[in-house]
Amino acid sequence: MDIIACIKRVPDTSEADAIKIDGSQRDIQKSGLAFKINDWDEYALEAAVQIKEKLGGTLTAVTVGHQEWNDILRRALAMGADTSIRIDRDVASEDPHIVALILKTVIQRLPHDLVLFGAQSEDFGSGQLGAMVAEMLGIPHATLVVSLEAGENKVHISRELEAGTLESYMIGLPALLTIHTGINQPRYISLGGIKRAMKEELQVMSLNDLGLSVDMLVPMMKLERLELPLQGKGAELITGTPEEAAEQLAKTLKGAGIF
Amino acid sequence: MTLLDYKYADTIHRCFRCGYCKFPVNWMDVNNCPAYARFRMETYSCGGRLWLIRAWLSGEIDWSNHLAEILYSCTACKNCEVKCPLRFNVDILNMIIAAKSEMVESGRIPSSVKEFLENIQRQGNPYGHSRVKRGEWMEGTEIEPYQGHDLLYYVGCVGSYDDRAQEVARMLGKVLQKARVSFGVLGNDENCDGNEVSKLGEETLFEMLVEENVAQFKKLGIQKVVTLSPHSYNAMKNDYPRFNGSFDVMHYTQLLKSLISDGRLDVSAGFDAVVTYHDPCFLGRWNNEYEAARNVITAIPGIQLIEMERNRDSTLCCGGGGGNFYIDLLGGSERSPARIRAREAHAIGARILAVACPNCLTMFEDAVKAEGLEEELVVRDVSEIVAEACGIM
Amino acid sequence: MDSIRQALAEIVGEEHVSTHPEELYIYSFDLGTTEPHRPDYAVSPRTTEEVQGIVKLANKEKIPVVPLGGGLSLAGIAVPFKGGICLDLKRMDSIIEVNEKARYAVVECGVSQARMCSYLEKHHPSLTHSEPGAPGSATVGGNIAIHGQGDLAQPYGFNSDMVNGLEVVLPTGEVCRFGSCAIGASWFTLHPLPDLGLFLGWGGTTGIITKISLRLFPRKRIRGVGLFVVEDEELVPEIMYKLTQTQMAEDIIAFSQAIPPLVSGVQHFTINLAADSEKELEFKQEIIWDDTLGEYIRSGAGGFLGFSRGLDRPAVSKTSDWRKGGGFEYVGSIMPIEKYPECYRRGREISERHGIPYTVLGRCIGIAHAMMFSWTYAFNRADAETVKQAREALHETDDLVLELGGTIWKPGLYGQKLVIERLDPNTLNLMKKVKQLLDPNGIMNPGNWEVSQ
Amino acid sequence: MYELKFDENRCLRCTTQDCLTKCQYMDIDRHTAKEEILKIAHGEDSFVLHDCVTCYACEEYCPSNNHPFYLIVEKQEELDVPPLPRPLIQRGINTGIPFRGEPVIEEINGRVLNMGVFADLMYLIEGKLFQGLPVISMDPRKMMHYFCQLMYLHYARTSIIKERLPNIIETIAKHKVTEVICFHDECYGTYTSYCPAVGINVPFKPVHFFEFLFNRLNELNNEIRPVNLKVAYQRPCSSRLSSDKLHFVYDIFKLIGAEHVEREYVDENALCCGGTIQGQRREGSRKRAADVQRRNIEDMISAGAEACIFNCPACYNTLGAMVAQRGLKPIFMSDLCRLAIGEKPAGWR
Amino acid sequence: MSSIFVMAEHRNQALADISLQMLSKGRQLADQAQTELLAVVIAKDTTGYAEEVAKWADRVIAVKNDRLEEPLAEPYQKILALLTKERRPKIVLMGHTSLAMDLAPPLSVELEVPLATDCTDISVQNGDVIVTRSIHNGKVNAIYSFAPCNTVIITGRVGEFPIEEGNRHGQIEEIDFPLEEEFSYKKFEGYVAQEVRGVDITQAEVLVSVGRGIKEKENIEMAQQLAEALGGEVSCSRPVVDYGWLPSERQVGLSGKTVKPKLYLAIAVSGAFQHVVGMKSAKMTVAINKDAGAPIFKVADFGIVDDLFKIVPILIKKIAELKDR
Repeated sequence: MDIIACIKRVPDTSEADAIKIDGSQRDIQKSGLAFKINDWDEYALEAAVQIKEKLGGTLTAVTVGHQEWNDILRRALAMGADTSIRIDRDVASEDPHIVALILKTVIQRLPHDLVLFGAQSEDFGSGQLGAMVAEMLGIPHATLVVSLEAGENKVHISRELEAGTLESYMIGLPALLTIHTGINQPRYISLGGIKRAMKEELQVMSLNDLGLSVDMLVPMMKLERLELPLQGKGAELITGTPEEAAEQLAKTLKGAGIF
Repeated sequence: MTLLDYKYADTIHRCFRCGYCKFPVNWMDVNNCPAYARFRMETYSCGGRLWLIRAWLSGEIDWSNHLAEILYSCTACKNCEVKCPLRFNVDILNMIIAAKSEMVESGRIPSSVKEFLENIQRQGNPYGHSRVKRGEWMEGTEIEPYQGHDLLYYVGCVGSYDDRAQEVARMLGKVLQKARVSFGVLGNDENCDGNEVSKLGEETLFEMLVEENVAQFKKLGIQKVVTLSPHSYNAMKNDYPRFNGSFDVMHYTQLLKSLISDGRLDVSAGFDAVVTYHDPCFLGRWNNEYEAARNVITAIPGIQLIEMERNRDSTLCCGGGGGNFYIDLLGGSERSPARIRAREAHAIGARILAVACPNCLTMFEDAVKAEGLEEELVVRDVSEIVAEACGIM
Repeated sequence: MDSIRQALAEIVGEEHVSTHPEELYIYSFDLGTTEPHRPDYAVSPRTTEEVQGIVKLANKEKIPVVPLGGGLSLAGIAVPFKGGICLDLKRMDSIIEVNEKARYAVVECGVSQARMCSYLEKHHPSLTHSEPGAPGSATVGGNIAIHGQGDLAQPYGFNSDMVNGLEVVLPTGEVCRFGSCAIGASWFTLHPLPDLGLFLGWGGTTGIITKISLRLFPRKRIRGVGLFVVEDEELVPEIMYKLTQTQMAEDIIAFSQAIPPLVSGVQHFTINLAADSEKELEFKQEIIWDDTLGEYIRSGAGGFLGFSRGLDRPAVSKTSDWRKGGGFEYVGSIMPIEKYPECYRRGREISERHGIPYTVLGRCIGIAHAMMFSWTYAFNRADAETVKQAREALHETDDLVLELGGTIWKPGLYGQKLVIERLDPNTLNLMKKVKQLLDPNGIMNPGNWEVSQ
Repeated sequence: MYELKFDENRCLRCTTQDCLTKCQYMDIDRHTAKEEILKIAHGEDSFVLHDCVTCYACEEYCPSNNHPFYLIVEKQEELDVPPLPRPLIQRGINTGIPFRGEPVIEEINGRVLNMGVFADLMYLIEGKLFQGLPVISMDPRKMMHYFCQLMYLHYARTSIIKERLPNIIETIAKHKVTEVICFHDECYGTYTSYCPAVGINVPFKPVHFFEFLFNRLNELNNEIRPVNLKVAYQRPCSSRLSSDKLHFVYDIFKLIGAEHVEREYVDENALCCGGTIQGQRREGSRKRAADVQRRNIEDMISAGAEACIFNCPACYNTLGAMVAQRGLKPIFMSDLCRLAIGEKPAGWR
Repeated sequence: MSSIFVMAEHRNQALADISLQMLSKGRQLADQAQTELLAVVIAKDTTGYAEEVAKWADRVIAVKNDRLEEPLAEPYQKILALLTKERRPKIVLMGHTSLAMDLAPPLSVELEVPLATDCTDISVQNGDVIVTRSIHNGKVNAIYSFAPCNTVIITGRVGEFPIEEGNRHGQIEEIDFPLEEEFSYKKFEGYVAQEVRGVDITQAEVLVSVGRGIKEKENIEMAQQLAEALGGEVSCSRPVVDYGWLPSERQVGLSGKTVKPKLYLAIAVSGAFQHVVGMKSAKMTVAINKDAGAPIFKVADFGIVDDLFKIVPILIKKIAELKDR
């Protein structure tokens, strides 16, 4: 089985309690931010590796981004990908249509029984890229996949709906799935593994290599500006030593007749 | 990996499981292996671990999360090595760490360990807090960034990020200033010392951290280092030289001891308290330093130092070693080592449980609360005790 | 979800029952040569009530229950041959009472020998118990369940002779008490109530001993070991006899072993002396070394190797490293002391035949009433061939014990078979009745002492 | 066969008879002394053969280096007057038997430390003092291939020494060693005193352990901090074979600021640890040993010593616990040196 | 401006709340832009649904077909593509639901029109559509405009758009849609409801809810104790279920349960919107979290910025004390 996993690199903003917007108004200040592989994509990779371990075949990791994005490809290789391809173009904040077009063009050229995406990204979280690519490739897809059983020419999956229900499908291959968190436990990537991956070669392609040109990439959607959300009324903060704070809270709760 | 490729293939079967490894040297209590004391199943004793590792590598049992948790519940406190009567005892921990390494390489480790290591890969600290916040602990102090001072004051991850440990990091800074010690810190440029990383079996990550740190120290012309944490002390003293990073490293209790004996630090004000001292594994069993902290404490007029049954090389680990202050596989029970220890300190009538390690500090702070002993027993770092004795707080 | 596991968890708490392969693996082993058998559940109770609950459940469901102490018998007595519940009793480790004046201690079965020693040293420095040679993790309960002996065997006999009272959970779940404690009095004596000695030495096949009242003895201020050595094994019985005649020694052991060569081929005595004053010590030393053993020294037949103060903790587990293999097992026997020379010679032959460095030891029990003579065979856990050799040697030794007119101490399955074959039919018959009466469903440590087969 | 070089004429010419008159365990006048030593030389029985505690001292007392002690033990063997009971001798003989295979020969082409048979004392040779110094064997089961055998003097079994020693020397030589630093000075005495006395050739240069320590300390001079201890020195019997090196004891003490206390049983008058005495066949040996030990320790204490410094592991085993019990710190010389350069003495357990 | 489509979604014989939210928003936009609002209902039998959505819509297009038993992306895509081509709405609006995630992207590709997903605000300013999306864990808002085009597809975030009761009686136009294609390559096999073993958290008066920050399965015990002290139950956010620390039945949020307790005490819950939508109607919300910037503090009434391992044990004790008084 030939598998392709499309992955993305995102800033780790969970820690930054004050995100600043940069001069362009269209991006956040990256200084001091650490970058990582997109959470959902890590689950997708793990799923891909597990299928490969079970059924054999190849696993190719693909990403679209500049030089620095090599690090997530190295993680992918360390995790079990055989080859990795980076299309050298910064599309982080681009219209998903454009990214989808680029990815579709790459995937078309590769053998692919199964294409896996993360269900969404931690930064922009549009959650639409995978399904777009599927449509462009003309292959069936399912998003928000939370369980996955791969056979030779079909996959049995269930996807997550609202309110704790799932729906299950049998999908013929080739197919594209977007993977949700919790479907597996992504393995740890040791630094040793990454170092070994350093030795492996990364394929880098330009738009031209793909027969694409900038004027073919017309955005239909434009990011006007970023804004910091207005602070809502917010919580009334209880301060002091843990002792004092806890006591105060307990009193408040009692006051509210909770107990 | 199979048993054949395992570095200790010719040794690991030599454990007879006689059970000595569970005892403290002085025999006062049979449960001095923190993991065994917590779970009381043979699998969690040192011998149990060694047999399981062998069974795993020889294919008798498969990897499982439970197996991984059993290995990672080892806090590397060295009690087993000190107590084991057999000749291979010097390698016991290496055998366990080598097995952890195997799990790390295969990526199959408990989720909390995974998080711990990924956080260090990404942010240089186990909490995953941002690197650019590492220096925040020193806000509002006059502690200087290192530049050509006599001493580098290396704070470590816990001291840099844990609120309670931050207080101690600041307090030690004040004490050193009071003694007119010429020292500086690295602030945001400080990086994880790697001690726990190596004990968790992530050898390559450890090497990277050490190489970075050694390079940085050399670049800044650092020769003498004083560490807040015995864990940092252990790595820098015993492991860094392998990466030609031979620095003159001391733990802060050793520095305070000489500052007091040289009369550079005046603790004569003193104060009255009944104190017991908990030996941190990485100062005691790992580096044979049992007296420095005691000398410091007893130098303070008014303080009565009383000993717990298990002291010095018989100390019971707080349960925070081997990354467990974060991955916390020993927590959540009245049999958690830290809580056992808190009760022990309370039982002998101590009012202050003195620690010399930020990991022990955070473990015991929580334990004392969990035991509801806040009224009778407070956890204080030796530096705080000294600070009070010389009127800083 | 396994309903029995559920039920067990409700009795002892989720954390103290396991069906993980890891626990089942570890609890399937004895440290000797016995083949492992996996239990279905590993359970570690804290109280008599919990033990009771587990046994009732097991008896209802007809699941085997295998009580486990330190797991150091080495004879495979706590291997779950028929699966079921492995009951790790080491959490039952309270020292309930020590009576200074009446010299006894009431303890839970899982109290380790090490804890017992250190506790008495700290809280009752004038008292001691008879500490076995096993590693300190051996338990008090396990030791009396197999008729163990300790370092006071010479003056006071078997540890199981030092029992002042027992609490036992019967295989059917009732909790019984024996001795003065049974009538609500203190735990100070086992006699003179009608004797129901149905548990000591049964290796946990008739019930689970949960509490023990153990006799304590005076602990003198100075304790030490003197070493005496003779070439001629024929001298050992008479020397032992003479030593016991003085009634001045606490523990008398004769041993010989191939490794290190230093001690090979000669017979060593370790003689423990205790005294409350230098005067008393010198007096005893004079009586023993000069008056009793002086003749051997002067004739050149025996040599005094000095007296050192303090008792070294036994570290028998070192034996396990002789073949760098983490294993040894021994046959223990109870023998008349005059058999020492033959035990030594025949044992040495067996060892040499199987290519194992010989190790033999005879500990005097009582005033030369008997000795516990043991033949130890080290093996390499990682080398099946050496394990096989050891196992064969052990079986030959079991045969030897009976041939020499001794009895096997805590025999494994092979030894039990030999003993049962030779048992007086009426005795065997009574044992059957007792076993059936107490354990109608045969759930207690099955495989061991199966007299009813 | 190796012959002891004993020259009767030297005894005849001797005016002092120090060998026996100085003996601390026998009270002998000059006249008797000459008689008895000549009897012994002629292979006749003598009470000396029966009463000798084998303390080596006469080897040092003899003004003409005529090896009275070697003579005594050779005759004890010849006339079958074993000083010890048979089983002790048997044990002793067993001790020297190497077990578990042949030695592993690695060419060293330089100096090497020989630990003799003291496998369990490896912890004593850690730290700066011993950095980079190769050890000829550390395998407890093979070290007997490096055991100097001289111990058998106590057992009156020079025949065994002569039988085994040449092979031992050969084994050591196979390592292509130039200098052999002898951890135990019995070893040193073997090569510098016994071998010449019986004509065994030694193809390497033995170095006395204390000489080595002294030189190392000088190299590390700037790290030395005075230990400020009042010390007594327990001189072992074997050091009687290398009196010329005794001064290193005091040189070291001086160098590291240890004060050697004024006492009676010192240098020539040093007392035996009693280890061998207590096991001897002779009536009352146990008490005799106890008495020697008591006097020895009393002397250290009344001289105000805080620590008893050991050279010989056997002395340490016999006396260590006893001096500790009397409040003196038992400590090996090498550990004292480690203390002086700011290391933690491994022996302080 | 041309019309606005709202796709009305239904599950288990009921219109989804989100659809009513979208209808309300659609209505508002249509009124502003003086254009008509068309509600599209697709079902095997649209009766009931159609009448209901008609309260908001000017017109209801009720698409019926026996093969439309379940709401599946493929047939929906065919139908919506057809209708859109035919009626050229300016906006096709739907809720950002699991169905929309399957459906909207391919639809936008097929129609070659822009797609803005998971929007928190939508407005029309002189004919141009402007949307706001919440990015970087709700820490930043992104404002988008669209290149000139006939139609934009927008999916709206659950819970961001209040339901305003509709008062219209839009006319219902029924289409019996002939569905030729077989979607053989993708076979629907049915629904799997997660079995509820333990408690039903939706019934709990008090919920102590734990997030990723609880760090270890063992620590759940502490939350349990707190819940017991307050006479409540323990619930959690998604990661806790992902790690297998608690069963999914205890999960609060978009893909979990929606709860309305008297007290919702969130411990180490960051407060991602997927979680918040499940608990925002709690009467009282308290948050304990180390990260002062955690979004949960925006929705909470009271907050403590500190380590839960420091606070919770004390809190349990204090509550016990106050109880006794």
